Formats: sequence, structure tokens, C-alpha cells
Amino acid sequence: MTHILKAEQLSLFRGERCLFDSIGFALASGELLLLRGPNGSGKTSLLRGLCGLLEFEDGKILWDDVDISRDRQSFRARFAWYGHKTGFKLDLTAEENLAFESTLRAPSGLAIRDAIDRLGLNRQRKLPVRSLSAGQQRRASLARLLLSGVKVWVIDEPFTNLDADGRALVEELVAEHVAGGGMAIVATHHDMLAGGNVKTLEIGR
Amino acid sequence: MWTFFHKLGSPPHFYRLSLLFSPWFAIPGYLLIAWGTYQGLFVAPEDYQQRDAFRIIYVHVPAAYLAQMTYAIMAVSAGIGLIWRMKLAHAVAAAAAPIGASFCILMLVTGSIWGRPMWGTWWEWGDPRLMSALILLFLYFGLIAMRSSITDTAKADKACAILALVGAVNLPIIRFSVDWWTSLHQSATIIRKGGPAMDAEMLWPLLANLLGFSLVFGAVLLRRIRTEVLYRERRKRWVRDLVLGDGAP
Amino acid sequence: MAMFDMGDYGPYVWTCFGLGLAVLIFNEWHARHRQKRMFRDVQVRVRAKEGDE
Amino acid sequence: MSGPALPGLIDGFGSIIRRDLLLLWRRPGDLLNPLVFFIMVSTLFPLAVGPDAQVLRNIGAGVTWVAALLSMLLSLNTLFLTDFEDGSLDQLLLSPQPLPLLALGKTVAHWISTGLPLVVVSPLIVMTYRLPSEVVPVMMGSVALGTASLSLVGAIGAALTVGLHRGTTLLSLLLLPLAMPLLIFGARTVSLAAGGEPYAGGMNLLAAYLVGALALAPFATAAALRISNE
Repeated sequence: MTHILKAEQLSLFRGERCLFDSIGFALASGELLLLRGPNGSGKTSLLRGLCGLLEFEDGKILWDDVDISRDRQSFRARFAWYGHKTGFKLDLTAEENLAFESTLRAPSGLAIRDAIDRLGLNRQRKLPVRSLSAGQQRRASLARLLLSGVKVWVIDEPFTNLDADGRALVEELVAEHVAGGGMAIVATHHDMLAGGNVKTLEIGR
Repeated sequence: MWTFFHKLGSPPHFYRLSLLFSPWFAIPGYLLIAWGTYQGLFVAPEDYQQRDAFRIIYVHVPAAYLAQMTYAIMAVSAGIGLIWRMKLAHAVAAAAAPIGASFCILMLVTGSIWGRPMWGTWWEWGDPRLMSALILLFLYFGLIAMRSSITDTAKADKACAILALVGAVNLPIIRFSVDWWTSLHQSATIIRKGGPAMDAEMLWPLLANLLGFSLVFGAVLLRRIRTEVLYRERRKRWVRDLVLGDGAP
Repeated sequence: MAMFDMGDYGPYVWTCFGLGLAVLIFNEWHARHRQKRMFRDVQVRVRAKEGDE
Repeated sequence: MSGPALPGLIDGFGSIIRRDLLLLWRRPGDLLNPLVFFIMVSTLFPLAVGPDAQVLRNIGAGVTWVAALLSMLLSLNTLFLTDFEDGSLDQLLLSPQPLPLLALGKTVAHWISTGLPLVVVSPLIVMTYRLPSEVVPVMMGSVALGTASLSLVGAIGAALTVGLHRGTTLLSLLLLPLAMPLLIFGARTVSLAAGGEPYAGGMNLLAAYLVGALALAPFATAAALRISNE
């Protein structure tokens, strides 16, 4: 079944600066939203707001035309957040980190081992995250998206610290997710093509 | 009723209304204080026990009353702000804190000055009222520090609201704990401070000052709220018209 | 004079009333002061914004 | 609308405790710091007030509680800070699990890692400060109850100040007044017991405070976390 995520009239101020004012978009299952804008235009804030990590000054978000502020708790279960910070404990192994998170979320996605294999981190599986390279850490935290098996991926600058095939991997994963009837919202400067059904939202000009 | 509150909740409406009402708080307030203080100082007969020292209560009691009243106001408006997301309520809480702190200090200082001739010491650790007043002052300081250390207004509002509520829950416990503490080791015998047992010439000035202080407090609070509202609404059209028009504060 | 002396309690009593007055004045003054500053502050901000448009 | 089926609440609660304890296991230094601090502070007092046995006996209870309060306070500011810095706090806030439960979980882990060690070493004070040895159970019991409440109330402050500039100073400014009832109850209970007087009242008060804190604090902590992580 296809879902629709709508955002209407979102606006956010940080202290004096107006990051964005009354922006909106509509996104259906199987679509990818590319979020573009110069640095400091509030891309990250917008994404965090969509996940419910911060409150917008104004505007509302609708899931299948139901205002999410009615039931944030269950709405959160539909979002996976992949930001600048890995969200991993450096002293635990990637496997342990992911195992912990899968006890919080409904483990409806891939199994941990498969996800780690998929990201080509099988050899580093037993190492504490601290000893992984920045790129490997980013990869590892991608696994979170695969595990969660949630509808909407919210991804902030996925390509930083990633090498060529790392980027290719991200593109591939997103494309698969979208093709599989998921949604993805990605803030990036690069171009991404997910089977053509790509929307673009420009903010902060 | 609800619509009235809703209207009151709209900042521009509140701003206009408070401008209208402020004088009706300030003028009678100051008059009452003037009368009460004069009566208290020169007319009221001296207390049979504390002699003339009892006259301090005409400052001390209103200060004590307001110091606690302000915290109550703050906690309630903080709750309203959190639950109904009413911006104005947060503005009230923000405006109230410094005033409350000032009265709390006044209450402590006058209390300890009163204690000097009564107990022969500036500070009686054994007196539960002084102790819980001191802790109340600490709570005020905490709130003010909290607000000043968060730059984003909306965030500071919510954080301070939570802190104010936590403090409100703790205040009775603190009060109780201090009482319990002093009840266990023999505290200095506290001479009764006024109370309903006073005769009329003593009581009326006190009531006058209580009311007067409260009214003046109301006026100052309204002014501070207006200041807060002005800042919080600075992007809105009505503020723009206000500041560009002749409307001086 | 006895009225101000108050049987040796004078100093205490008068300091208390003095402090009370001081606090009242301070509150009034500080509120007005902040209000004036804020008003000018907002004025400047608004003017600046008008300038942009 | 209903999200996908959740794992049981207890799973989330238990797993966050397990994670934090595992982290502690990986770097046991964090376990030692508050402990060492506690012992150091309690050795400062005899140096300051002199070795007179009578004096020490009188201040023993107070010293224990001041030291315990301070060392809890020091450990509290890191309670959510690391999660905030490495971004795992984001993931906690986004998890469909009820946040108060997770906050409670972290608080429990914090108590196990800081409060419990203090309980274990508190008899040292009884011995070194010449308190009658019958006091030991009272001392341990009161410290256990008190530090647990401190963890709960402290978590609120830690959540409010996480990621704030100069958070530690602010944290102590916020928490010390709130902690005073515990200080009073705890110290008074111990010194009553030391004086051979009935102390049950104090214990009950400590227990009552703990129950109240258990019921309310996690919700305040959760709300504070959402705000400070914006």
C-alpha cells in the first residue's frame, strides 16, 4: 500500500535568522526527495524537524493526511535518521551497537549479520567502532537504515567521508529502498537518481 | 470565559490591555504603600514583646509573601506554557523570575536584620523560615542562570518551564525537610512575628502594605511582560507598526 | 527624636524600610530601563529589515 | 494510526541498562572516579577540622552526605553528554519506545555505576569517623536510598543542561537546592542512628522521596531531553 507524506507551511527560526519560511512538499511511496540548498540554509534542521527531533515554529506534517502531531510516538516508528553523527558508541562493536538499536525498534528489516555483510564490513564486525576509519563508521551506521525496515529514510549528507564505491553503495541502497515502495529524503549536493522518480526541493536562496 | 483567555493570549491584545491597566495597579499600589508605611512607622503602637522592632514586618511580610507568590505564578504559567503551548505564559514566567528573586532577597535581609535584635545574631541557622527562603532564592538563581545560558528563546522557555515545575514540586518537600531538620535540634525560640493576634492599628498598615506591594508587583510584572512580548513578537506586523509608529513604551 | 530612635531599634527598622524602598525603586527602574532598551533594539531590527526590502 | 509491532517495553528498558553497563565494563575508569572523589573529600574533613574524635563523630554523617552529593553531581554531567555528542541520543529520541522508560533505564545504569559503589564504601566513613559500628546498616541503607533519588532528580538537571555551554556549573547550580532535602533526610537519619535515637522516620522519608522521584522524574527527564537535543 502506498503512503503519502505531506509537509505544509514549514518555517523555522534560529535566534535571529529565519532558516526557511512556509516551505512544503508532498512525497509518495516509491519517491525520492532531494533537498538542496547552500550551507546554513537549514537543510539539517528541516530533516531533523521532519523526524521530530526539533519543533518547527510553524506548519504541519501529514502522513496519509493525518496530522502527525496527533500521534508522534507511532509516527517516529516510520522514520530512520542518518545524520552527520554516527550514533554509535565508539567502545562497542558495530554489531553490538546495531543489536542494541534493534531492541528499540521493531526489527522488521534485514538481520544484523546480513546488513553488515551488505555494507562490506564483515571483517570489521568484531572491532570496536573507535578503531574503524571515518568512512567505515559512516558505512556501519548505514546498516541502521537496513535493519530498521522503516518506510521513510531521512538522510543528511550521506556522501561525506565515503569513497567512490561507498557513494555507489549509498545510491544503490537508496534506489533499492525507494524501488521497494519506501520513501527517502536526502540532503546532498550530488545528483542522485532513483529510478527516475526524483523530486527536488530547493531551500534558502 | 475560554474565549476571553484566548483573546488575552493573543500578544497584541494583551499588550494593549496591559498598557491600559498598568496605571490602575501602579498608582493605588504606591499610595497604599505610602499610607501603610507611614501608619506602620509612626501610628501603630509598639509590640508588647518586640517593642518597635516589630515594625520591620511591614516590609518583611509583604516581601516574604511576594517572594513565594511569584514562584507560584511562575510555576503555574510555566505549566500553562508547556501544556497549552501558550507563548504568553512563557513570557510571564520569564518576566516574573527576577522580580521574585529581588523580593526573596529583601525578605532574607530584613529577616536577618530583624533577627539581630531578637536572637542576637544576624543569621540563625536554626530558623526554618530563613533556611527555606534561602533555598527558594537558590531556585530563583538557578532559573535565571538557566534562561541566560540558552540563547534560543523558545528552547529557553521550555527548559525553564520544566525547571520551574520541578522546583515547584520540590518546594513543599524542602519546606518540610527544613522544618523536620530544625524540629530535631532545639532551634532558637522564635518570637511570633505578628499574625492574626495583632490589634487593628497594627494589622491595617500590614494589610495595606501587602496589597500595595502586590499591586506594584503587578504593575512591574506587566511592564516586564510587555518587554518580553515585544522581543518575542519582533517579527510580527503589529510590533513593526508599534515601534515605527509613535508608540513609545 | 524618640520617634526615629525607636528605643534603640531605630537603626534596624530604618535600614529595613530603606531597603524595602530601594528594592521597589530598583524593580521599577530596571523594568523601565529594560523596556526602553528593548524598544530601541526592536526598532533598530525592524528598520534594518525594512532596509532589506 | 499504528506503527509496526514493537518489541516489549521491558526489552528496551533492559537493553539500555545493559548497553550502558557494557560501556562501563569497557572503560572501568569511569566507575572509579566518583568513588575516589568521595574518599578524597571524606579525608579532607579530618585534615580541615582536626583529628578530635568527638568532632569527627559529630560531623561523620554530614561529611558522608556532602561527599556523596558532590561525587554524584560530578558524575551526572556526563550522563547524557556522550550520547549527545556521538548522536546516539538522536536515535534514542527517535526510537518508538517511550522515552521516559529509556531515561529511567539510563538513570538506573547511572546509579549502579556511581551510587552503588558509594553504598559499598560508606562503611569506611563509619569506621574512620569513629561512629558506632551499629550504624553501618543505617548508613548503607540511607546512602542507597538517597543516591538513587539523587540519580533520578539529577537526571533531570543533566538532561536540561546537556550540550549547554559551561553545563557543569549550571548543573550544580540547579541541582544543589533540589538535593537539599535528601541531604537533610540522609545526614539526619545517620546521625540519629549514631546517637542511638529512633531513625526509622528518616528512613521512611528517604524511601518516600525515592518513590516520588521514581514516579515523576523520568517524565521530566524525557521532556528535558527532547528540548535540549533540538
